[in-house]
Amino acid sequence: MTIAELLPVTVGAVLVNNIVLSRILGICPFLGVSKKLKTALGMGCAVTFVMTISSFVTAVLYHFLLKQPLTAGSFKNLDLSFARTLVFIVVIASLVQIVEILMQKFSKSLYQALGIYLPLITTNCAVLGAAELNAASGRGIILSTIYGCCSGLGFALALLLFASIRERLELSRIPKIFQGASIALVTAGILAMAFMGFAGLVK
Amino acid sequence: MNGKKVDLMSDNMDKKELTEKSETQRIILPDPTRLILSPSPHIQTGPGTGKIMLLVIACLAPAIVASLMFFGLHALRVLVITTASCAAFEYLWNRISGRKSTLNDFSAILTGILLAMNTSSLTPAWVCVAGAFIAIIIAKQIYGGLGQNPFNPAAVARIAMLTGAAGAMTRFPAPNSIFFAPIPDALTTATPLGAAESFSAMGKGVEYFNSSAFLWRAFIGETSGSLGETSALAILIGGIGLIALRIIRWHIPVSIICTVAVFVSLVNHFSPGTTPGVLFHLFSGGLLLGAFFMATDMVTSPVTVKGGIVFGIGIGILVCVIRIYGSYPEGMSFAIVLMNALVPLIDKVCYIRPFGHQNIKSGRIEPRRGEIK
Amino acid sequence: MKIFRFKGGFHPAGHKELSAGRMVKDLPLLPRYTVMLRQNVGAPPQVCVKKGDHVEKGSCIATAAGILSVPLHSPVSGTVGDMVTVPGPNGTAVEALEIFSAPAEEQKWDGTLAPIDEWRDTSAAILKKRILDAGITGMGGAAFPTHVKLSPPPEKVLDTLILNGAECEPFLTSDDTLMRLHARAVLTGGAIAAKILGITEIIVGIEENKNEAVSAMEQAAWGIPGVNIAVVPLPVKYPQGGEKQLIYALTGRKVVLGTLPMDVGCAVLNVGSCYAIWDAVLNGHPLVERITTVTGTPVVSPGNYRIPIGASLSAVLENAGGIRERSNVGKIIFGGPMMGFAQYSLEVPVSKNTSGILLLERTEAAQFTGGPCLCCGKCVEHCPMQLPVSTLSKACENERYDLAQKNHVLACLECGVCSSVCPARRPNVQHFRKAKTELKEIQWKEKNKKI
Amino acid sequence: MVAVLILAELYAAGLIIGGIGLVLGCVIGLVVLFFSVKSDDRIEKISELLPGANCGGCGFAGCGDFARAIVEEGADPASCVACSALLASEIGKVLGREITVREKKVAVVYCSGDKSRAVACAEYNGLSDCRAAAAYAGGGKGCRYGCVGMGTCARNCPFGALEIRNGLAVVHPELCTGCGKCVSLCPRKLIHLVPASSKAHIYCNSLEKAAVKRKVCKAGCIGCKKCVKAFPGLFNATGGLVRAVEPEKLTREDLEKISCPVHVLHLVEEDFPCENVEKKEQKQ
Repeated sequence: MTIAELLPVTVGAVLVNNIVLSRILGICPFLGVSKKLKTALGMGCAVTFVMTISSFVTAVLYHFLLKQPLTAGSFKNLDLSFARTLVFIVVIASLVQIVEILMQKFSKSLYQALGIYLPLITTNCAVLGAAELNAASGRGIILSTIYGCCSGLGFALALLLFASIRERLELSRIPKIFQGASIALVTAGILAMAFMGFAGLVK
Repeated sequence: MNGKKVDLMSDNMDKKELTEKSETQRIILPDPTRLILSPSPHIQTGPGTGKIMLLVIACLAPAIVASLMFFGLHALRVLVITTASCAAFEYLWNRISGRKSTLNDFSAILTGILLAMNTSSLTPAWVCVAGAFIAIIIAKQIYGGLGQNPFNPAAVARIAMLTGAAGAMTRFPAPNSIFFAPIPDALTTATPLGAAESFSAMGKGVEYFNSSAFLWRAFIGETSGSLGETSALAILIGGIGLIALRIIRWHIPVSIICTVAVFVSLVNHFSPGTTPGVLFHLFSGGLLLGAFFMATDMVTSPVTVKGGIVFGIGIGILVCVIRIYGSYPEGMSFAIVLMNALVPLIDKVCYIRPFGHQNIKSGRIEPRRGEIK
Repeated sequence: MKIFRFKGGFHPAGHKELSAGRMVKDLPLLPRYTVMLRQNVGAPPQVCVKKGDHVEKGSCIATAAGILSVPLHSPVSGTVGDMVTVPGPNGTAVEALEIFSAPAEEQKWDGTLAPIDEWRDTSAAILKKRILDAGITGMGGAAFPTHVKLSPPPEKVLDTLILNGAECEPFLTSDDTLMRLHARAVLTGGAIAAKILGITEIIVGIEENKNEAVSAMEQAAWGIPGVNIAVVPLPVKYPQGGEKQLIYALTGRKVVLGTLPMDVGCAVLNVGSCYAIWDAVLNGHPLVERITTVTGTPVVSPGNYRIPIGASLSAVLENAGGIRERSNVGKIIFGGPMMGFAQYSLEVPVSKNTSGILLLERTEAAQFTGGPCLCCGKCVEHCPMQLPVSTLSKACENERYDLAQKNHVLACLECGVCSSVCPARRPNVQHFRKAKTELKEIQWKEKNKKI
Repeated sequence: MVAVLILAELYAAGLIIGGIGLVLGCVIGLVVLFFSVKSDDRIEKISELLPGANCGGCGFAGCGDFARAIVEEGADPASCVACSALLASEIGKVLGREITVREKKVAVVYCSGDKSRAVACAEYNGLSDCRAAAAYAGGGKGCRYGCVGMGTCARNCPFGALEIRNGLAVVHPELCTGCGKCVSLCPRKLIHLVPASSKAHIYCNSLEKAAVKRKVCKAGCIGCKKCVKAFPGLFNATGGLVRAVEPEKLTREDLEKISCPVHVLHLVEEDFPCENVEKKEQKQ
């Protein structure tokens, strides 16, 4: 676990190929929750929490249960990695269900503020995307968890930036046809273009 | 004037008034129906929006002259096409959206000139027009016009042209040789930054770029590169003019330049040979033009002084990271747009404390200190 | 003496030479005066005279109604007319009592208020009663009854009285002329007020550009025993004369949002009010006249006039020589150009807190076009209360009063600096004034809903 | 033999994936046991029924808040001004109790002094907002009681029923739900809630005497009391102004009988010439 291995994963996940702005994943919560900074922060933390644990659990399941479940006996070459997406979805859904119950118990206001977007994390392609990328790139469990956590932080960073810009856009006189989602998409586009500047940062 | 005829002969006028007065003086009273009724204040100081933009264009004049000097007619062609299309798009948008024309605040013309300054003189016409469209319509007008756009229009258009039409944007002509000998053949096509990047990649030394001959040439501006970027001298004259006229505050350009200087000297200290010296980085590429004219664009830079310094440091770091480690040779526009995205957060974090703020927060009343006499 | 420099504020062109340095001219006797009833903060007084009664100069025509109210006095000897509605200085039509003046030779003071020569031995209660009977209010801008200001609640211990001679508004020189000509009277009035408050420290704050006034006040300060008076020249900056800024500049104490000067142990009196106190106590004259600057480029002979309260604007302008031939008057302002009220008719009567009558050309007068905010930060840099002005301005424009309250809009002084320096010519002060009234109304509704 | 192997693999795959699902299901069951929070589902049902315009006419912060108040604090659903009778009965069904519905109310602006008829006493250069302008000499309008016409009511009407036409606020009765937001907003208190069926009003609010009124507005009620003499029950005169007490009883024929000299008393439809054009053809 040398710095040379760690750096490309962390900087790569947060800045260079940011899960939202470079890989264009998880756009619907990105547009939906970024009206207010507080809810954006709440959503960012929730997604980072879910991504970290789901990357860990999915990496463990993938390496021990799906790759070669039984090393001995007649089913030695049984390879279940084809079913990884199904398993990942089940894992993420149950994790989100647990987070929802905990959040309803402990921070009711955040639960109401996030509203429909909290259960929507299950179908959030950023979370599933991180799990899939981990499995496809064949990283170790610890590296996958770090990648999951960093891409979660990347999502939270992009959401934070975007929410603060949208809060300022609310005070400006945008023409009627561009108000709401359309101005958000244009802003996200320009932000993504700016993030392309980091291309090639990680060799 | 509905003046009333009144004889004014009263004794208590002092001597100076009497000599002025003729024997009967027709008293004129103001016409009450043509008075302006408005709440206070009733006086205004300082230049208006239009005048400020004109002053900034005036401060850009040295850079424009330098670019015309070094790149001749091509530079003029790009300048005219970009500025004209920027003004045309703004006029069209106002006509379509039914608002009254906002051309008289000269912001479209300023954006056009700045955009032209960022492109090379061989840029084809369609790229200039597309850049103008992105700068005026997408980066400014759909956000509601001047003052509402979160990103600097010229920087956004520059990035779009750089990522969109990369081929057209990276062909740089050799400058007309006025002060120095024609530049060596190895440097003709690429900008000094691009050349330095390829030299360090191939392992050849970068000492040539630190030699005083090259530094003088870069300072005067006789190197290949975009229109306004090459001549550091012209931009410095314009920049100091802007600060003297109190249109921009000095904090943003100075913090950018200091951060770049610190970062580059650190990199040279730890891993020498990867990149040329501090002066090279300051004089080449779009750093000075970006620091004085684009980063200090009032609309997209933080409001407070503290925020300006943080904004400058952020740009400085991002420019060096992209230039030294990233694949793009010139990172100034990316750094500006990225930090523009952070400006609302910076304004929220380093906002100034109201008068006696700590007392409001802690609820205690200021103790009676401060002696008399 | 240490001076604390407050951040923000700006330096508009003074234009004081137009009306400074001359003698005070008395307004000749006018045929008709309209005395406005509501001339002070708090309840308007009750009229106590009928139509046709004969009144002397200074006799009471309306008695105080409630604690926060002051009586009104007739400016001239004459007969009382009927109640008329007259356009008031702050834009709304107000009730006023008409008084037709008797011929010049019959003018004499009504002697009900006997002069008190030994004011040092008389008790504070009698002096405060005299100030109430004389109808004295603050003459700077907010007409707050002075007798209420001089009776703070017992638990608030005061240790400094500040006389406000800063007069930082451009064009105005009425306080400057008052201090130049009547320095001793002003300081005696201040000493009387200090005696009522029971303190011995007086500081007089005067801006440096009025050096004649500073030297006159310093000489007069030696002749007043019993109090030590410090005359402090202050740096010339608008709004140096604001209460909060003046207290901070002279004593370093900060009067923050929600607190009053008495909370930090200070009381601030306008120089004009001190002169009125002296006039009421030693001469027994109630407040019926005041020195007002009539100035502006269009005025033929600008200067300081001693104007009876109730004289109409058209009469004052006639005696100031009317306006020049080719001048195109854009605004007539009661008070200074930064915080004054623009008028729309010539029948407006002069009131107790009209410190100036200013005429501006149409080109000089400010026109706010409300262009888009450039976030240039000039307003934030110049705001004396250090408020985030650009965010506030945009929040109020979109009627987001919750956001405005979170950014301390209630701490705004309405000094007008942010609108003056704004390159986009945005009416920031008008936005904040509206936001403050809306927020006070919301707080008032919440209070009533709870009760 | 190969078929058996494939079948075995399928069974193994099904078992493993099924096992993962089962384990996670138990974990969720445990979490629900310890941390669950009870919530009332009637609130959601009612908030769907409410119009959702958050106009605040019911006195609560919004429809969600109003729904919670109906269930928990027993607020009266009929106080929601924007919902119709059938909606109130449905909410009653959800709650299980009967709801009485009040008669529908509509707003009306008692002023007819637009820019062509009212005299401006000065050129106003300040905030284009009624409440700010009214506090400052009525935004340059001569009449102290008249509509300032800067559109604060029109901007804040949640149903878009108010329109500023040539400097005068005009209410579209069919769009107005009577939520009363504009009534509290107008600084000159010109907007009143009247029964929806009212057909004519006296469009003036100034208590000044006729001479003063005519100087500042050509369309003010001059207090000639013709209408009071014709129908003493329906009108009452206060100062220089007459007010229709029961506007719903007035009909077109009554108006023609009175024929108000200043045309201040006129039908509601006359404010919308384009809509009642076809009615005019029928009359000819």
